[in-house]
Amino acid sequence: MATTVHEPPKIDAGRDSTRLPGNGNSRNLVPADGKLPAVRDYSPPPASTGIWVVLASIGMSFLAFTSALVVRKAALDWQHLTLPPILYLNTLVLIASSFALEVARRRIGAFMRRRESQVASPTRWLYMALFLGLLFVAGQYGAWLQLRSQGLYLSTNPNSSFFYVLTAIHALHVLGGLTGLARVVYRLNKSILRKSTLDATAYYWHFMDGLWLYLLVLLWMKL
Amino acid sequence: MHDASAHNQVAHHAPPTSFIRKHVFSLDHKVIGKQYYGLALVAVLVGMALSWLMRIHLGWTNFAIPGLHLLSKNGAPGNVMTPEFYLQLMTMHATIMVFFVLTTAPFAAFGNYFLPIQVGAEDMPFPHFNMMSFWVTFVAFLVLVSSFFVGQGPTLGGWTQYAPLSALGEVTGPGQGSGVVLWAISIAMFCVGQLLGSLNFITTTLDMRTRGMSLWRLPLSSWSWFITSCMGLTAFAVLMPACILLILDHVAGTSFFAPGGSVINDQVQPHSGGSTLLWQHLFWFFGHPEVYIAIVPGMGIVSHVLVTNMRKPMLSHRVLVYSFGALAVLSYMVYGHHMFVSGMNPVSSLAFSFPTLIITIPSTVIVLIWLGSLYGAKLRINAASLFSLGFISMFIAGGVSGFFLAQPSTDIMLHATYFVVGHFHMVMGVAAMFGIFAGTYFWFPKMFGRMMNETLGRIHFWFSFVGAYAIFMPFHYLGMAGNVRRYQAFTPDYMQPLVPLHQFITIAALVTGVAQLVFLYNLFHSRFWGKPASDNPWQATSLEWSTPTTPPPHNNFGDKLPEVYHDPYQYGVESSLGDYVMQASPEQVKTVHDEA
Amino acid sequence: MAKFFAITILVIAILSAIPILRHTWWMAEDISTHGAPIDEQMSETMAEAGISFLASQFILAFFIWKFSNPRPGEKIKNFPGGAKAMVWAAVLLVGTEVLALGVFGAKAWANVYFTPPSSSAMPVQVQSGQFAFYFRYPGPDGKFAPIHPELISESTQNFYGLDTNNDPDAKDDIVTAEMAIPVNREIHLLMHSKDVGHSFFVPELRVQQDFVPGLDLSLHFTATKVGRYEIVCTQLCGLGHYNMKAYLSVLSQQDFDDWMKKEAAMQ
Amino acid sequence: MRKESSFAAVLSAVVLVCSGALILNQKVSAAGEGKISGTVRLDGPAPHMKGIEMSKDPYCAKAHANEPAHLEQVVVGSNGGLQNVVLYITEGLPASALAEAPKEVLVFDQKNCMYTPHVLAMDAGQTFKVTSSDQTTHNIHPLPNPMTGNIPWNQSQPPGAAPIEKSWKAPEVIPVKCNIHPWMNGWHVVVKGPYAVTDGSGNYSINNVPPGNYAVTAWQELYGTQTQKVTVAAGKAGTADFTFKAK
Repeated sequence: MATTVHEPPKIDAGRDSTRLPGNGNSRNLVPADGKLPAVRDYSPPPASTGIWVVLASIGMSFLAFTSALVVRKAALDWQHLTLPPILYLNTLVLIASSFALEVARRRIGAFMRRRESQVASPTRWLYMALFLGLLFVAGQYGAWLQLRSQGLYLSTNPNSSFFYVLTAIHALHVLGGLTGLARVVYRLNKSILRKSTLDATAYYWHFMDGLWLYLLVLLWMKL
Repeated sequence: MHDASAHNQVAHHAPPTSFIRKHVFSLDHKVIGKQYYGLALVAVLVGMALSWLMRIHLGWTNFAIPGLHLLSKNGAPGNVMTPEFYLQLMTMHATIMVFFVLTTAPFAAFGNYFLPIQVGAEDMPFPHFNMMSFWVTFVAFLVLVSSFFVGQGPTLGGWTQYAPLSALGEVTGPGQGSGVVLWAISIAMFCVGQLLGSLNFITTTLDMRTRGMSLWRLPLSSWSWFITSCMGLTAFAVLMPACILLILDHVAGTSFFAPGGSVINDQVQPHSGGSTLLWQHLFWFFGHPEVYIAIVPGMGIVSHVLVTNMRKPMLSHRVLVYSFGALAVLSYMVYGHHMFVSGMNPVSSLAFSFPTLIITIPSTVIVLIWLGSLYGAKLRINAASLFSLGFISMFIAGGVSGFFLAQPSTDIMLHATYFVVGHFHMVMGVAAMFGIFAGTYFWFPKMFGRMMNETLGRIHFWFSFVGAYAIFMPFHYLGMAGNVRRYQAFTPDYMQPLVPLHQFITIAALVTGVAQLVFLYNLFHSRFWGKPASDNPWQATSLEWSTPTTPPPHNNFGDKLPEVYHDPYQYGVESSLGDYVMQASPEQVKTVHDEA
Repeated sequence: MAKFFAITILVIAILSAIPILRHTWWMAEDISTHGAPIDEQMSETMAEAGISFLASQFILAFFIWKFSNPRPGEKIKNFPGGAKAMVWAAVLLVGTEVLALGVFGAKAWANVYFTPPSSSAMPVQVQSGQFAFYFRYPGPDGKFAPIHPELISESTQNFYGLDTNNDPDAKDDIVTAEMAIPVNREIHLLMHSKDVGHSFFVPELRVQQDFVPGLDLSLHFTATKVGRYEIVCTQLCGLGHYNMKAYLSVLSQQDFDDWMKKEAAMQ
Repeated sequence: MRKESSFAAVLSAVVLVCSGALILNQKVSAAGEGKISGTVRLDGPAPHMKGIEMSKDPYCAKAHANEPAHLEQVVVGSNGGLQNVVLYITEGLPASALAEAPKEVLVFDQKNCMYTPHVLAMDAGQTFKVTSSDQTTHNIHPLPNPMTGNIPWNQSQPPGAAPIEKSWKAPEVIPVKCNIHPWMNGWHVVVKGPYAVTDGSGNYSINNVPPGNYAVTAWQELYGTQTQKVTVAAGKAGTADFTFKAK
């Protein structure tokens, strides 16, 4: 596990230190009219922009769910359900996972920017993030089992419906993030990881974290 | 990789060699664009055939259409259309047209093919997502069409799928069980496909521009695809959750949209407390931007085609772009006008009415810029420019009827009548189709290396233009007379005197429809036997005309990406080429017109 | 070709306007007290939309005529005023136009929706269901009996789920398939749906309102002309949507009382 | 030897004749010699049947312009006979009598926006044909309980459309309605074995009943069921009269 990465050239250090050639690198010529707002010296690698686009659309989807929940809460048949306590534990697990990933990201980042000539066991932190992420999904499954044992199913009442739908869709997104993390680990081990891929995965992961906190508050609140 | 001398080198992936990688699961945006175009072509033929069946039925209710019973197990006993089959055809016609034609053709098809080329990129940044985007959409189409052959047929709930008609299941009518579920699955998948597409479009525009290609140097078509993808990102992200909740109401017994205490066939339905207005809000929050998702790429394409054929730039490139953007932003604030009589708070109706009226301002600006740009132009008449001008005429005609529907007080009389049907068919149906046609006649030489037949193109235009007016103008009259939409027949009532007008429309629709076969023939014939096209047959300026070969090579620009030196539409100048200079040409030229 | 195209646009524009000007197909005659401002709003909107439509099409046709097929060597010209003129034109002309429409339209709308029914308004209940309307009058006691959804039975004509055996209020409720109202009397229409979404549209009354399952909505109006009018459903409600309608009989007070007696006997 | 052979011949002849007679006898009874008949009456005044307003469909309204239609839950003849009562055998039928559904195709017609007959009895597996005599579109929507094995369906029939031919698998009382004309309701009473429906005077006759002891059940849509024991002797019809009490 104590992987030490020390082969700088193979890691694509992103495009922040030197202007890289090739696609997407639109070092614009001086425009004719002198003022062009979007002219930049370089374009970021697509993943860095793409991830914000992805997060925007996921955020929009959950906003739609939120509005549905708010509207539905106004109906008379809304019964508030007590959240299974395991959720709070899961929250800690997910935050810890985010933390682990951030540690890994910073270490690799420092290495890529040549601030450190070698980086101490970034994969260990990545594996930890991966493991904690899986633990979170397992914990969510535990929460569903707890609800089931109370006789609360998807269609029992609107609150349980929303609980299952929101947690399940969030868990699906987390699983997607786990796939991304696994891909990062794979690419790191092969020394073909790009900084932009790592950053994008990390942002996604942190976003899942924040989204989960948001959902937790939303489900916990008695509006 | 760190070698600066490799600047502008393009050597990412070698062209694929196997048939499957080349034509089926291709990562090449151009192939994906053509695949989208093919899908739209199949979809539009299906959609048009469905509309023929409906039109014949509306004109001559008891007419037995030979072979109709083959389409549906129960829908046409003795080839006479039943009410449920009519509604099923109508729902499928609308769903196919709105999603699989008007969204895919101008946006996903042309956008995929030309956006990366117009910004000077060798491909989209996420080719695998791009491929998935098409195949998910394709499967979504298959799922939708499969509902014709499953259970009691497709859903009859209309493309808006209002709850609780859509949420209560088979009790509300044939196809409302498995039909609705398949519909919702299909649309949810479609959303996924378009979200992936939008992701690519946005990142392409922001990150993949070549040297010198600032945002303001993007051609109008690229701008329209970019703005549309921003709309798509938010709109489809809202429709997908709505579809998921709808599916759950069917298969899991939840009550998101299904209200309590519904009594159908004397049985109290086992749901409680669902909100039917919630569906309408979620749907129209998607639905109104969807109208602009269908029309804004058309506007961009038409502007692009028109500029080339006017041989002069638009009065203002930026004002047009700002207007597209204003349409996009306002489109989210006006969706409530679909719900004026839906039991929404009447104060909200009023509040939605004003942005709806205000959205006419950017639309008017766009039309006036087009008209003003025509002044003093050296207009070339060809099939592409005819369809572009036809687009403007149609957009005006369909647009002014929006005045009536924007106001709750006049909407009382016209809501859910043929007036609405006429309005949106003109403005987002026919106009968007004209945009697609203009794009096809214009870009076909680039896409296939052959010219389309100009004479056939003009014949196609004349029938389509006159035909579209003959079909859809009378819809407005029908609406004024109170003819309610989604009626499969007119029982002895005040609508029966309108039947002759319906018969006239039916005949016009059949003639216009047959004229589309001319286009189809032209498309296929020219694909294989058309006159070979030069690299820049229209003397156009944007980057798609600077590719080293026609059609462009796998990586679009060969081994060197172009550099951009000019605004996109340098027409009416003095240059070595004549009256235009290409974006990628370093030649400095003197503008001859620009004193304003 | 271009000149021919210009003429075609002109001809189509004029032909399109003729049926509107001649009222070949037009709105049914207004029989309501609140309809006049709506009709006025409609005519004003039609005038503005019509002028915009014709003017734009004429300009389009004229420019196509004038600026196509240029002589070789001809220079392009720019529209005097440029884009700025266009934006100002759009903002000022269209802006004030739509603002005016919006403000006056709001008044017409307020007439229908922001005024409460008067206390003397006659209550009539309407229930929509696949695929018919049924109306209920409270009878002599002036009270609507509660609805029991589980008792609703179309096959025994108990459309409202009335418990006539146990509920005294239910005994005199009168349920009809046709809506009759006395002329010049304000009606307070209480609307609910028993299953899916429907709509209540009487073109002559200038009234259209959806039924929203789970919501109780109401409308009020006064009919001013005796006659038999059609109530149609405008919200897609299933396969029988096209046949979902009822008749509205506006009767003199005398006729209305007779009708009520006849209906009471049918119960 | 001769004696023996003639004895054998006689014996075989007797056996043959006897068995032949047995077989023939069975055949005769299966062919419909036996029957159960009787009358179903209503005890007490006929309940008030609500009038049906059909104004929503001008075609239907016109068909009933002179005489408004009424509900058909209880239809009583002049002699107190109860119409539309289904009689069928609930006990005692041999398996052979249940084996095959009759070949006769029943007709369920839509006429003047009402079902004719209001109650259609049939054997499980027997084919019936839904026809329309109206110039308006009807929608036939039987609502069986899917748990019985009968699959619900919902199909429209525009004027001029072909008749719809169907059958039901399992015995069940199935309400049938038209969604387009909510007042239209009828019944498909699916039974196993022979059945009959009372006519306008309340008379009925169940044919094809082999001799034996049976329980006969009468079903009426409002009053429910009644059962009686009946014996059918060879060559003699069984009799069972029913009386429903008006509520």
